[in-house]
Amino acid sequence: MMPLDEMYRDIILDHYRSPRGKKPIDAANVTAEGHNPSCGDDIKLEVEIKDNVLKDVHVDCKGCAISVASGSMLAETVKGKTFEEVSETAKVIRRMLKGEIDQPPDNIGDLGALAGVRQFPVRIKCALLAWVTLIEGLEKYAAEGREGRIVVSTEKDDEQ
Amino acid sequence: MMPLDEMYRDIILDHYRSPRGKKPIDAANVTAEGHNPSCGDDIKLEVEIKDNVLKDVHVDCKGCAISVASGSMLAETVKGKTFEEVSETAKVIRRMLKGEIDQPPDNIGDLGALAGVRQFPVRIKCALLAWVTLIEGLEKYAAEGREGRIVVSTEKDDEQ
Amino acid sequence: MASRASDSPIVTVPDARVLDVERIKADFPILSERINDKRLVYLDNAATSQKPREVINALLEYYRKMNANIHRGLHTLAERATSAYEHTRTHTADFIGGVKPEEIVFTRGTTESINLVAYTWGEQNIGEDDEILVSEMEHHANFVPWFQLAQRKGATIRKLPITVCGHLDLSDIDNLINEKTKLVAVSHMSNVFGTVNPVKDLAQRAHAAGALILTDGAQAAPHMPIDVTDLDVDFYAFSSHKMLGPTGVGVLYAREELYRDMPPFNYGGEMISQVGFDKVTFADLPYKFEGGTPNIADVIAFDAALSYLEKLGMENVHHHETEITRYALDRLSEVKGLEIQGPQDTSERGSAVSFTDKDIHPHDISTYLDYNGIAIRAGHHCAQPLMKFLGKVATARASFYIYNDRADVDALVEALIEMRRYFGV
Amino acid sequence: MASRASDSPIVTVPDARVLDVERIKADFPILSERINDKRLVYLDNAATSQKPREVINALLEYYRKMNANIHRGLHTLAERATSAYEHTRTHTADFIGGVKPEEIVFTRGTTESINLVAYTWGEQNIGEDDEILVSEMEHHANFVPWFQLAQRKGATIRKLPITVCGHLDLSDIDNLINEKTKLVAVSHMSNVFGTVNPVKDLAQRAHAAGALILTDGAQAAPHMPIDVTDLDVDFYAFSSHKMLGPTGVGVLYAREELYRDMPPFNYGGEMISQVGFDKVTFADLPYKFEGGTPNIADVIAFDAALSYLEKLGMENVHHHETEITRYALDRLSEVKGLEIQGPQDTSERGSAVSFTDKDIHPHDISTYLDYNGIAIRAGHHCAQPLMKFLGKVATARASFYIYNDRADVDALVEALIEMRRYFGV
Ligand SMILES: Cc1ncc(COP(=O)(O)O)c(C=O)c1O
Ligand SMILES: Cc1ncc(COP(=O)(O)O)c(C=O)c1O
Repeated sequence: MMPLDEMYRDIILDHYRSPRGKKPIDAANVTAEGHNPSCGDDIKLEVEIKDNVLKDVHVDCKGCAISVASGSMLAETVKGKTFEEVSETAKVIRRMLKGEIDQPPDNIGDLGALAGVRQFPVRIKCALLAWVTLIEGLEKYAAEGREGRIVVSTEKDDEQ
Repeated sequence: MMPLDEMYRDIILDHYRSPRGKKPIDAANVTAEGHNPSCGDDIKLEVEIKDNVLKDVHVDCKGCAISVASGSMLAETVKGKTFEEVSETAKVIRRMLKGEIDQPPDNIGDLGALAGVRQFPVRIKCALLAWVTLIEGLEKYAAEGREGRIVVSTEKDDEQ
Repeated sequence: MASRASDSPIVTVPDARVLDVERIKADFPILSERINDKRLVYLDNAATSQKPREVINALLEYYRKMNANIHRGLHTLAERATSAYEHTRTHTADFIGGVKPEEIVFTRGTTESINLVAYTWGEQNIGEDDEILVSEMEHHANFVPWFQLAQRKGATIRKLPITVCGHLDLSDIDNLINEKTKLVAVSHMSNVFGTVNPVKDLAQRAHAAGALILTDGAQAAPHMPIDVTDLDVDFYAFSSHKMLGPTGVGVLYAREELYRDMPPFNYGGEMISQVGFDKVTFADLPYKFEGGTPNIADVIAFDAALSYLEKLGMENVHHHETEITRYALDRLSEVKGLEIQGPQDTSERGSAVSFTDKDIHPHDISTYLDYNGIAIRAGHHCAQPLMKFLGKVATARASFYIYNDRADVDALVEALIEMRRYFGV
Repeated sequence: MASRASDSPIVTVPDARVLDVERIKADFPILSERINDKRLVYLDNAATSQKPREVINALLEYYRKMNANIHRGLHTLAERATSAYEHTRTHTADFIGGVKPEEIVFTRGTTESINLVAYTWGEQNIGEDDEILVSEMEHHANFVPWFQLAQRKGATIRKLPITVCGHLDLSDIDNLINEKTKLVAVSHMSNVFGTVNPVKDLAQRAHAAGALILTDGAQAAPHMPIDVTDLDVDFYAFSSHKMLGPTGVGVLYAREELYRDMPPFNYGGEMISQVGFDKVTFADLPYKFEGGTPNIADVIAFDAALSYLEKLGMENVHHHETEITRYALDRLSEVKGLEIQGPQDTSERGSAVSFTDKDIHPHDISTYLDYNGIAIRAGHHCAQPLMKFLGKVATARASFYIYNDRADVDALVEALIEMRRYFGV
């Protein structure tokens, strides 16, 4: 496969064309907004978290195929997981994208399809945007330990 | 003569070692201070001017051989001259230093010795400092048309 | 790739207005680079231009033969460097219509030039209730400094709106420029739409209302003849790196009277007259605005960029770009799914062409094209207010310069068509 | 002149601390220039240093292989340029003691670095009745910004005096740093006396009084190992062009917490997060302080300068300069009529040696020496308060670097002796 095809796998393009998690949710208690200043990608995540478990997620991403697909896969993956499990997944994805893990681990399912992005360093932050935003939102929620809507805005250009 | 000797002629070094116009004057009605910011040369001129004629001049210059010699020659030259005559001399010296006149004209006497400076472009402003300062002082005096002490400070880096 | 050209680029004989692009290409070493094993088709000129051998050699020459700190030195190297540096100042003054050398201040770029004006003239002249009129198509460099100044001062930013066709909307201009207006901030050429704005007309209106006008020439100066006196602008800012010159050099032109009244910007060496614990006085123009060791080497090499452009002739440069832009607009309009921004009439625009694909995000367009050796830009182009107006987060932008030809446009168009097949849309 | 050296400069084997100056000289193309038909003896290093082939080649390489605007681009060239640019940031952070990359901001030079602090931290933190303590030996770059800030704010500039031997006079330091003091501004090494100041001690005193300390490292960073964490300074500023790097690049180090609270400096592209007519938010560190297209090429080439110095080893550089300064002080003291400024003890000083001749003005010294191929500086060295203290309008200054050897000192001394004969004094 040529590198371009490794990034734009069918599975990525499928998530891009019909992103999951589009349905708004009512009982959200974490709202996190992420922004990628150098590209203009924008993401909005709404999460209902209860007893440390992510009950439901809504993802609204305006961005490129990679950021939208990554957000869509996030929506598919995190539901029903604990905060710790989600953090762990985020870490694994980051290490995979940075090339610190050779093979995508089995236990992240579709998300392994993001591995091809690592050959395009400037696009890594597109793949990470949803995850960075989610984790910041959850951490802030955990730190402030209260119910209610929380808005974080992450502007980290993590991979520069 | 090698260029260095053309700049540092005996006549220049003589003026440098024993500058003329050192005696303070009492009836000064123009005081002009000149400063060369890039080298630190400082000059103070006091002039007694009456009926458009420069009666007496006092020159106090802290600077290099060229600026001190130039100031000293100025003191020697301008006494008894009219404002117009002095302006004319200043113009001639400037043109000579800029190489617009080939030979130093006869009627400027010792001042012709400054011609060698033109081979050292960065030193031209040293040679001009006294003259620029004098002319600014006289012009301001003429423009404001009143008796009394006038202080101008010229910072022009004329030859840059 | 073009074959190695002889000495200098010239215009071909039959029609003096037509650039010999083949020869020009050969003057730019980077154009023989291969990207992903394809020939480099560089269409990101609005971001920065490539540099001809003459400019690169000027840098070499400087560091090999005259490197020294300027103005302060009395030795031979310092004298060489100072005179070359000041020569560029005079050359730049000539290039924009023959202004006085002391009206040219060297900065790091357009951004610093505009910030300089905001920090000096702006601090001194903008007060509460004053208005600054800023167009909706400005690059952030000509927006954020005014926004922040207004915030500090309690002044008001008014928006000079734009039309869907990419023009300034002048329908309400008589209200927008009024007795409260202190400054009109407008770009000479938009980096997104390519639109050339009616700066001369706006200058007249501003002056009639007692306001000044600052023109961001970052996109205009590289591409067409500039005469700031004819335009009658008060401030004009542009960047060396977008016009064949090195990075790290910008220009600010301002009328001498304005400079005289403005306080200095960066304080330090070179910009002072006398310094003591009791009192500090400042140097004359333009040194007052160039505190510290300037970017000596790059200013000196910028001279070679100006000479290169003059050899081609700015009229010819402009003519060439009009031609290539016309061709690009025509050919891009053949591509299914593409939406092209900005004026269609090449008499109203320069060579920055923004577009979007209804199915494919600009980032994906850029990555796909890059894989084919074609460098374009995708993003908000530092013009978020304009993007908001368009209702887009990003566009793709191809921008042309003297070394681009129809083959480059063809490569772009073919890749875009191929791309749609690739993404299956 | 030295013969053409092999690949890279290295230290000789027998004593690892001794630089192989012959080989180093051969790395600097300009040192084979002839000045007035004499070999160039370049002793104006405190003004700016010369550049080794590696640095010049890095510029070439950049313009030939990766020139593009950074951060914004998704194409291959932009990626190459961005990663090289950010690599230099990390390298610089390592060079000054291993700080965080985001604590490094690139500016045009020391002057801009200090002005940045004055315009941002200073505007926000200096108020009426506050005191800024500035030493009497500061370069104008570390004096005028504070003087002007104090004027704007109604704050007070206090003078940290100096002694006739060229040291800071710390006898009254407990009064001078007091509860009103907000900032201590002091150079790490004087560009006139060569004195290395007790920065670490002053940092402790400043912090104990609740003040910050800004250190001007323009003369120190090129010449000795720097560890800003060990020094415990809050701000540290220096210039690429004085340490083998290109012109147009400066560095500002500040502690991350300080950067976080400081407002931006130049507003424009790259330094924003979101921009609208209603609201503007800013990017993260360090981008918030690098508005506009930076001096990309020169920052990238600065990396090669750091590598060159590291290959030599900053300890060895320092050792070499101590040796050559010792030799210069000894030999200059033989010249009749010469008065040498600054500490005599080379453990307290660097390689900038100022002197005056009791009969011959510094300008004339400089012109005479230049005629013999020897480049020194004459003037107030942008340190007028110091000059006032000395009661002089100017001094002559010879300053040494890695490519200077005893033969250069000998040439200087012989010319100075000859000069006195020439002027008949
Ligand atoms: C001690 C000191 N501080 C500051 C500066 C200013 O540096 P720059 O001109 O590179 O901004 C210099 C050099 O001129 C210097 O020697
Ligand atoms: C219209 C316009 N203004 C200003 C700028 C900023 O120029 P620079 O980044 O060189 O400061 C640019 C380029 O990015 C531009 O296109």
